[in-house]
Amino acid sequence: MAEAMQERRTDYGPPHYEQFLPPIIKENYGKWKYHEVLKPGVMVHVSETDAKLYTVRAASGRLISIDKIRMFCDLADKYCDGYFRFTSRHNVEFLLSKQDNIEPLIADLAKIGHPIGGIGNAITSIVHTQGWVHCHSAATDASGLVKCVMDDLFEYFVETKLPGKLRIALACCLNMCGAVHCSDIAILGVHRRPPRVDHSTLRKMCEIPNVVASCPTAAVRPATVDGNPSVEVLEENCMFCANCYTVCPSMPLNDPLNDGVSIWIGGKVSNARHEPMFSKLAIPFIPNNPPRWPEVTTAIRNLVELWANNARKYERMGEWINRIGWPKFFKMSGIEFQKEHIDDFKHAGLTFKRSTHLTF
Amino acid sequence: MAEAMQERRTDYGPPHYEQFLPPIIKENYGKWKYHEVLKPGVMVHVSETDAKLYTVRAASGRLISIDKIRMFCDLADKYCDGYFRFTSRHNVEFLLSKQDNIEPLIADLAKIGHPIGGIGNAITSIVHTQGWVHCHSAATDASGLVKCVMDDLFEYFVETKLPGKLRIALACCLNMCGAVHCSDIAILGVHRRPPRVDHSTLRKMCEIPNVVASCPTAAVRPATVDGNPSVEVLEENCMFCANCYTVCPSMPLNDPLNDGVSIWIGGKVSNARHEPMFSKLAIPFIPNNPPRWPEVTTAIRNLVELWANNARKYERMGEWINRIGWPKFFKMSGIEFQKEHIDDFKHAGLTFKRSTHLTF
Amino acid sequence: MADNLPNTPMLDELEKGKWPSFVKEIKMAAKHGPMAADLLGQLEQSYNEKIGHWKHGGIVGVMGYGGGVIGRYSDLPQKFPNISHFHTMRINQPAGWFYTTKALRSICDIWEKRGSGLTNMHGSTGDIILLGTTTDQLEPTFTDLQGIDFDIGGSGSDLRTPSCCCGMARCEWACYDTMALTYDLTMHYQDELHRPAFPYKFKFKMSGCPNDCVASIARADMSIIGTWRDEIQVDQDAVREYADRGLDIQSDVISNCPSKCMEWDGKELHIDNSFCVRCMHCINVMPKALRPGKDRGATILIGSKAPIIEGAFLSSVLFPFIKIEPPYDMIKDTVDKMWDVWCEEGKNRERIGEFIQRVGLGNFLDAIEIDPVPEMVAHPRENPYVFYEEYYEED
Amino acid sequence: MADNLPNTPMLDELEKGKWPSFVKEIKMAAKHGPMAADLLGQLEQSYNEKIGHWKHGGIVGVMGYGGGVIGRYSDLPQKFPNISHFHTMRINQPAGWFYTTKALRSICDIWEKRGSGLTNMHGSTGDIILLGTTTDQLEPTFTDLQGIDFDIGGSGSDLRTPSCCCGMARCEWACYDTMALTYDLTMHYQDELHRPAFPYKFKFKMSGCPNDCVASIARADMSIIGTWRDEIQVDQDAVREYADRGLDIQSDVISNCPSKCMEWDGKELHIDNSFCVRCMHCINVMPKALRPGKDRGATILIGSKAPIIEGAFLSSVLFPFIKIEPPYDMIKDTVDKMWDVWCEEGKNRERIGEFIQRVGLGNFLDAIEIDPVPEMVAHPRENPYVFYEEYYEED
Ligand code: SRM
Ligand code: SRM
Ligand code: SRM
Ligand code: SRM
Ligand code: SF4
Ligand code: SF4
Ligand code: SF4
Ligand code: SF4
Ligand code: SF4
Ligand code: SF4
Ligand code: SF4
Ligand code: SF4
Repeated sequence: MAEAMQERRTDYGPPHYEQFLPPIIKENYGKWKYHEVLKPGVMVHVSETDAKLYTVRAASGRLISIDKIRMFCDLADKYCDGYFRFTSRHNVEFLLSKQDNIEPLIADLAKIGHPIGGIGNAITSIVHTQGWVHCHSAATDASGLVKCVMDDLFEYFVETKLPGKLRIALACCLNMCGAVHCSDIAILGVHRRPPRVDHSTLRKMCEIPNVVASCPTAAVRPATVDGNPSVEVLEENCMFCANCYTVCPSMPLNDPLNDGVSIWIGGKVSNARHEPMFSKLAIPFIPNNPPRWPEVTTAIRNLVELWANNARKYERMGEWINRIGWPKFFKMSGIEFQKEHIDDFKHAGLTFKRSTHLTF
Repeated sequence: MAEAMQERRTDYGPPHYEQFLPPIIKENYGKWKYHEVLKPGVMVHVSETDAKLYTVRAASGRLISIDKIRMFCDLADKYCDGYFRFTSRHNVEFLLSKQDNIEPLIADLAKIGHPIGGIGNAITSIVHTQGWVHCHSAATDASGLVKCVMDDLFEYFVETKLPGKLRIALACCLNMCGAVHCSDIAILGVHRRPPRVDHSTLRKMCEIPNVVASCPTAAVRPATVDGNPSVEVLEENCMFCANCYTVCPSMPLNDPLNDGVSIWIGGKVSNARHEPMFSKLAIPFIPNNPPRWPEVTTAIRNLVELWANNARKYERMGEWINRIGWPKFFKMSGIEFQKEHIDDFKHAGLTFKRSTHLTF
Repeated sequence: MADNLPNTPMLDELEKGKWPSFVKEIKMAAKHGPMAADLLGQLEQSYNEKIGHWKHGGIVGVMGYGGGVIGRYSDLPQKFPNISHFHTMRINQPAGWFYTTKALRSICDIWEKRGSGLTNMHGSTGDIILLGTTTDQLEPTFTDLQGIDFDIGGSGSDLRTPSCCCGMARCEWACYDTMALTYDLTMHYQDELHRPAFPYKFKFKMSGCPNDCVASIARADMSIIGTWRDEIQVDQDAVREYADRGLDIQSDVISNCPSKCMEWDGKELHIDNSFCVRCMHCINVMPKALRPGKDRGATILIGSKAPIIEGAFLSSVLFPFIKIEPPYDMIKDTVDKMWDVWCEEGKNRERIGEFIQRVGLGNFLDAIEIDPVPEMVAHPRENPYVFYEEYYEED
Repeated sequence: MADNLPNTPMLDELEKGKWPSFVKEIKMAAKHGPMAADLLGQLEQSYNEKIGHWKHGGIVGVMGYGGGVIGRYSDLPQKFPNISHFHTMRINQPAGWFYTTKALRSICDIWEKRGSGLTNMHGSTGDIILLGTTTDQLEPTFTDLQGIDFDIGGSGSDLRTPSCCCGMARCEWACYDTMALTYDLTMHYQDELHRPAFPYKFKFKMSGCPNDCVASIARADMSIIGTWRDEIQVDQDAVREYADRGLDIQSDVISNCPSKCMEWDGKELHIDNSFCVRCMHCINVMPKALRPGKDRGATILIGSKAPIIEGAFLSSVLFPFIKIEPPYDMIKDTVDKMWDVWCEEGKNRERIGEFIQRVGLGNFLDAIEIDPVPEMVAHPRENPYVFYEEYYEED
C-alpha cells in the first residue's frame, strides 16, 4: 500500500491551457484588436495580424450528459478543428476560423436543441446551483426553475433587443452558491420556517456549543430535552439563514409548505459606468409551484419588460432604478412595498432615506 | 411652602414670538417673494406687498456679556425700532425697514468690534460648544480656538469670494454638542489616553455594572483593587469615546499631554444639490497649542484655500472631493494617508473601495 | 476696573485679531461681580496647563423642574472661590430667536443681579444660556424669569427645547410656518420638556425648506423640513433676465441639478417636476425667477444624533409629505405613539434613532401604526435575512 | 430504452419549451446506467412534494486529498437504491474553459464507466462537476483521471479552484494574461488546494479588465482585475466613423461616463485621463476606436463573498495598480502573508473578508506589511472612534 501511494500521482494540477487553444488563438494570443457582433450569438474578433476569429455562442442548461458533451465534440471536430470552450456563464462557445462554417454549425446546433444567442444586449444563461438535483439545503429547485424562466425569456436570448445586458442568477438557498447577490435579477430560494430540531440525533451528530455559536441572532440555545442535552430555537429570533443546519444536520429548515423563492434586482458586477452594486429585494416571497413556477416566470418577465420599456440605452436594471428612484419603481411595477423590504440587519440605518430628495 | 408652590408659575413656556416681530415682518409674514444680497453681510427681502426688509448680519463670538447684549439693544433701538434677532449660527441680525440706516448701523457695529458678513458664499460663525469655559469633558477649548480660526479666516467672512458656503463647526469632545458631524470642516476635540480610574472614589460615585455596560468595546471590566470592588480598563480596546466618563466621574480621560483636536471635512446639511453628508476624517490629530493653536489655523486655512482654488462654483467641500476623489484630495493637500483614516467601526466594510473605479 | 482682573497673558492674546473676542466679553462681565474674574483666572490656568478645571456636573435645579440647569463646580474652589459653583441655566428662547430690546434688557438685568453676567446667545440646541451662577441663585433667577414670562428649557432625558429657522418671518421659501409649529409643540409638550421621563433626550427642529437652516436633519430626533409636491413656480421672464445679466444657466443651474430634470434652450427653462427631488438648488440660484410650488407641507424625518454611541445618524424619512396645519394632530399623534413605544421598550440612554435601528424600522412602524412606503428607504434591503413572521403548519 | 425510466409527468413538462432541457439530459444519461433513472425518480418525487430528498453530506474523498468530493446520500435509499450514494467530484478545469474534443471525450469515457454520466459544465466556482457516483468509485475515477492529466479541484476549507476569463486568448481588452496567472497560481498552491488547512474557503478569480467577466469582485476572496494607468488609446478616425454610422457619441458615450471627463466637439474626442476611472464604458461602446492604455497591469482587491454570515461583501482595493508579470512574486508574497495572518488569527468559518473587518483593515495591513493608501477606501472614516495606538506619559 505504501508503495502504491508512492506511485500514485497527486498535485499535478490541471492540464496546461495551451494545449487546448486552437492554432488561430495561439498565433494571435494577446493580439486581438477589436470585435464586432455579427448577429445575435455570433461575433468576430479581429487581430493585429488581421486574422479573424468567429465565435458562435450556444445555450446550455449546464446540467448536461456525457452524450451531449460528445455531440458538442462532434460539432467541434466538424467545424472547429476539434476545439471549443465553455463560458463563465456555462454557455458553449465554438471558435471558428472559417466564416463559412457559421451557418452550418448553427443549423447542426439547432438539431440537437441548442439555440444560439446571449451575446450583446441580451439575456444570457442563468448562473445557478444544484437545487433538488443534488443539494441537501435547497429551498427550491435550480435547473427546473432556470429552464422555466429561460423558456419564458427565450426571445431575449436569441435577439438583442434590450437596452443593455441583463444577468439573471439563481441560488437555491441563502448560501448563494450562484453568488446571485450582484445580479440584475436574482432568484433566491428561501426557507421561512425555523429549524426543527431532531433531538434524537442531535446529540450524536452535532456539537452543541458549535451549533449554539453558529446562530448569528442567538436564536439557538442549549436545552435539556427528555433528560438529554440538545438545543432549542427561539423562533421569533430566527431569520432562516440555515447556518445552524450547515453545521448540524439535525436542524433541517426544508419545509414544503414554507419554502419558496424571493426576487432581488438591480445588482451588477462590471465596473462599466456605475460601480458594482448588490441586488436589492423586490419580491419577498413566491411559493414553489413546480413544475413550471408560473408565478415566478411572470414576475420576472414583468420586471424585464418594465426595465426594457423604460431604461435608456446601456442602462442596466440597477442604473435605471437609481435614476428614477425606488418609489417610482414600486409604483411602476405594482409591487407592494412591505415591511420585509426594509433592512433590519447590521447596516440597516444606512439604507434609510436620509435626505428630503423625494419625488411626488 | 405648599402654598408658595401653588402660586409659583411653571410650564408657561417661552413668550410667544409674535410680540418680538417688528411690524414690517408681521405685515409681510409669509409674503416674502425673493431676496438679494446687496453686499457682504447685507441683504434685502422683497415682499409681495413690495415692502423691503434689509438685514445686516454682524459677527458674534456667541459667548457674550450682558454689556454686549445691551450695546446691541442700543443699536436696535436706534436703527430697528427696538427689534433684532440671532441666527441659528449665533450671529446677530439687525432688521431694517429703512435702507438709509444700513451704513450708520454698520459703522456703529464696527465701533463695538462687530464686523458684518457671513451671508452668501462666505464663511459664517463657527458653531461651537463650551470647552474649558464650562465643560468637564473638553479635550480642547472652544471659544478660544474659534476665535483663532475666525481671526485667520476673517477675509472669508467679510467678503464673498468662495465657490459656495463653507460651514465650520467645533465640538470639544466626542459628545459633539456642536453636532459637527455634517460640517464642511469640523474641529473635534479628542482624548487619546484611556480613562484613568480613580479607585478611591469609584465605588462611592459610580455603579460598577453601569460603568461596565457603558463601554461599547467592552474595555471596562469589573476588578478588585486593593481589596475593594472597582473596574479596570483594557487599554488596547479603548477608543476614547468617554462614554464611561459620562456615566462615571471617576474615569476621567482629560490629559494635557494627549488631548488635542482632529479635523474632519466634506460634510453638509442642506439638501441643495447633493444629499446631506457626514464629515470625514482629514487630520487625525493636532496637539493643543494655546493660546493661538497655530497648527490648527494653518491646517484649516490650507483646506479652505485648496477648496477655494479648485472647486467649481456652488461646489461645497464634500461635493468637490466627491468629484475629484479622495486619493486626489490627499495628494493635493499633502496630508499623509494613515491607518487612522481607515474606518474600523461597525460599517467599516462599506467605506472600503469596492470597485476598480480609480484614477492614476 | 482692570485692577480686580487676574493676570492673563495667554488669554490676552485672544483680545487681538478682528473677530469679536470672548475674552473681552468676560472682562466686561467682570465689572458686574467677581465670578467672571475668577472664570478668567481659571481659564488662564487651563490655557497654561492644557486641561479643563471643571468637575463632573452634579444634579441641581429649580423646584418642580427636572431639567434646564447644568450643575458645574470648579476643581480649584480654593483658588477660584467665586466659581466654586458655576451652573448654567437654559432658558427657552422665543421661536426664531427674534427679540425686542425690552425683553433682552430684562434678561440682562436679571443676570446682572443673579449670575456672572455672561451668556451664550445661544446654546447649540437653541436656548438662551445663562452662563454661571450659584446654587442658591437658581430659584430666585427662576422667580425673576417668571416675572418677564421666560421659562426654562430642557436638559437631561427629556424633550429638549425645540428650535426653528426664521421661516415665514424673513424667508421667501418657507413651505410651512416653522415658528408657529415650534411654539405650538413647545407649549403642548411643556411637561415632557421640564420633567425628564424618557430613556434619553429628544429634540425637535423645524426648517421651512430643504435648505435646512437649523440643521435639523443632522441634529434632531424629529426633523420637520418644509417641501412641496406640485411644480416649481417659474417666471420665464425673470429666468431670461438672470441669463441676460450673465448667469450661465447651463453650468451654474442645470449641471448642478441632482435629478438632471431641467433643460434650457436659451429661452425657456423646462423642468420635469416628476423627477425633481426638491433639492432647492435652482431656486437658490435664481430666487427671483423660481419659487417652490404652491402645494406645500413638510417631510418628517426621524432619528438623527451625534455619534455617542452607535455612531452619528442622519434623520430618515417617516412621512414623505404631509400638510402642516394647526392643530397639528397628525404630528402630535405620531409623536405620542413614538414616545410610548420608545419609553416602554427603549433602553436607558438609547436615542430613538438607535432604538429604531435595534428593533427594526419595520417593527417600529408596526408599533406606531404607520404603513411602510418606499420613500422611507434609499433602497430595499440587500441582505437576505428577513424575519418572515408567520409560517404554515401541516394540519 | 424508455422502459427503464420512471414515470415522471412533472419533469416531462420540463422537456417542453425552447431552452435546452436538463430533463432530456438526465434521460439520455439513463442509457448508461441506473443512477440517472433513479435521480429522475427522486427528483419527480421532490417536484411532487416540493422538498429535496438528500441527506446532509458526509465526508468522503480520495486518498491524500482533503477536498474535491462532495458526499451526498439519498434519504430514500430503499426506493432509489442506485443513488443511495450520489457524490460529486470537482475536477480542476483548464484555465479559460478551453478544451480539445479529445480531452473531453476522455472525461466522458471515464464518467460513463465510473459515474452517472451527468455533469455540470461547469460548477459555479469553475470546476468540471462530475455529478453522482458511489464511494467505491471515487478512487478508481481519480486513477483514471491521472491517466489523462486531470486533477481534482477544491472543496472544504481550502483554496478553491481558481478561474479566469478567456482574457488574451479571445479578448482585445485583457490588460494582463489571466490564463497564465491562473495556471501559475493553481500549480503553485496545489497543496493548499488539495488539503484544507484554512479557517474557511479561499477563492481567486482573475478578470482581464474592469468588465470583470468572471464576476471576481463579487465572488472571490482575491479578485485580480486588469486595468491600465496611462491614457486610453484613441483612434480619432474610428471615432468619427462610429459617429458617421449613427452612434450618438454625446448621449451614448459621454453622458454615461461616470467621471464626466470626456468631451466631443463633433470632430475630436477629448478624454481627461487624469479623471477617467477606467470604467470601460466608452471602450465597450466603441471597441474599434478606443483601447485601454499601454501601461497595463491589475487592481488587486480582497474579501468578497456570499452573505453567510456577516452579509455579502464586495472585494475592496488592496493594490490600486501593480504590474502582473511572472513569476508573480509580489502576488505570492502578499498571499502568503495574508494566509499566515488569517490562519493564525482567523476564527473557524471566518472568510478573510470577515476577518479583515473584525480586526480592522488598518491592523490587517500592518500585519501583512502594506502601507495604507487612499485608494483603498471610498472615503475616510466618518466616526470618531479611532484607536490611537500610543500615548505620552508624564516623565
Ligand atoms: C465569454 C465571457 C468571458 C468568458 O471567459 O467566459 C465574456 C465575454 C465577453 N464579454 Fe463579458 N463575458 C462573459 C461574462 C461576463 C460577466 C460575468 C457574469 O455575467 O457572470 C460580466 C459581468 C456581468 C455584470 O456586470 O453583472 C460581463 C460583463 C461584460 C461587460 C460589461 C457590461 C455592462 O454594461 O455592465 C462587457 C462590455 C459590453 O458588453 O459592452 C463585456 C464584454 C465582453 C466581450 C465583448 C469582450 C470581448 O471583447 O471579447 C465578450 C463578448 C460579450 C458578450 O457576451 O456580449 N462583458 N461579462 C463570458 C460570457 C458569459 C456568457 O456565456 O454569457
Ligand atoms: C439666518 C439663517 C436662518 C435662521 O433662522 O437663523 C439662514 C438664512 C438664510 N439661508 Fe440658510 N440660514 C442659516 C443657516 C443655515 C444652515 C445651518 C447651519 O449652517 O448650521 C444651513 C445648512 C448648512 C449646511 O448645509 O451645512 C443653511 C443652508 C442654506 C442654503 C444651502 C447652501 C448650500 O448650497 O448647501 C441656502 C441657499 C443658498 O444660500 O443658496 C440658504 C439660504 C438662506 C437664505 C438666503 C434664505 C432666505 O432667502 O432668506 C438666508 C440668507 C442666506 C445666507 O446667510 O447666505 N441657507 N443655512 C441662518 C444663518 C446662519 C448664520 O448666521 O450664518
Ligand atoms: C450647552 C451645549 C453646548 C453649547 O455650548 O452650546 C451642550 C452642553 C453639554 N452637552 Fe450637549 N450641549 C448642547 C447641545 C448639544 C447638541 C446640539 C444640538 O442640540 O443641536 C448635541 C448633538 C445633537 C444630539 O442631540 O445628538 C449634543 C450632544 C450631547 C451628547 C451626546 C448625545 C448623543 O446621543 O450622542 C452628550 C452626552 C450625554 O448626553 O450624556 C451631551 C452632554 C452635554 C453636557 C451636559 C455634558 C455632560 O456629559 O453632562 C454638556 C454640558 C456643558 C456645560 O457644562 O455647559 N451633549 N449636545 C448645548 C446645549 C445648549 C442649549 O440648550 O441650547
Ligand atoms: C457545486 C456548487 C454549486 C453549483 O451548482 O455550481 C456549490 C455547492 C455547494 N456549496 Fe457553494 N457551491 C458552489 C459555488 C459557490 C459559490 C460561487 C463561486 O465560487 O463563485 C459561492 C459564493 C461565493 C463565495 O464563496 O462566497 C458559494 C457559497 C457557498 C457557501 C457560503 C459561503 C460563505 O462564506 O458565505 C456555502 C456554505 C458553507 O461553506 O458551509 C456553500 C456550500 C456548498 C455545499 C457544499 C453545501 C454545504 O453546505 O455543504 C454545496 C454542495 C452542493 C452539492 O450537493 O453538490 N457554498 N458556493 C458550486 C461549486 C462548483 C465548483 O466547484 O465549480
Ligand atoms: S445555494 Fe444552497 S442549496 Fe443551492 S447548492 Fe448552494 S448550498 Fe446547496
Ligand atoms: S436558521 Fe439561522 S437564525 Fe435561524 S436558528 Fe438557525 S442559525 Fe439561527
Ligand atoms: S462637546 Fe463635549 S466637552 Fe464640549 S460641551 Fe459638549 S459634552 Fe462638553
Ligand atoms: S473611553 Fe470609551 S472605549 Fe474607552 S474605556 Fe471608556 S467607554 Fe470604553
Ligand atoms: S430653511 Fe428654508 S425656509 Fe428656513 S430660513 Fe432656510 S431657506 Fe428659509
Ligand atoms: S429643485 Fe433641485 S432637483 Fe429640482 S429642478 Fe431644481 S435643481 Fe433640479
Ligand atoms: S474581463 Fe475584460 S478582458 Fe476578460 S473577457 Fe471580459 S472584457 Fe475581456
Ligand atoms: S473608461 Fe469610463 S471613466 Fe474613463 S473615459 Fe471612458 S467612460 Fe469615462
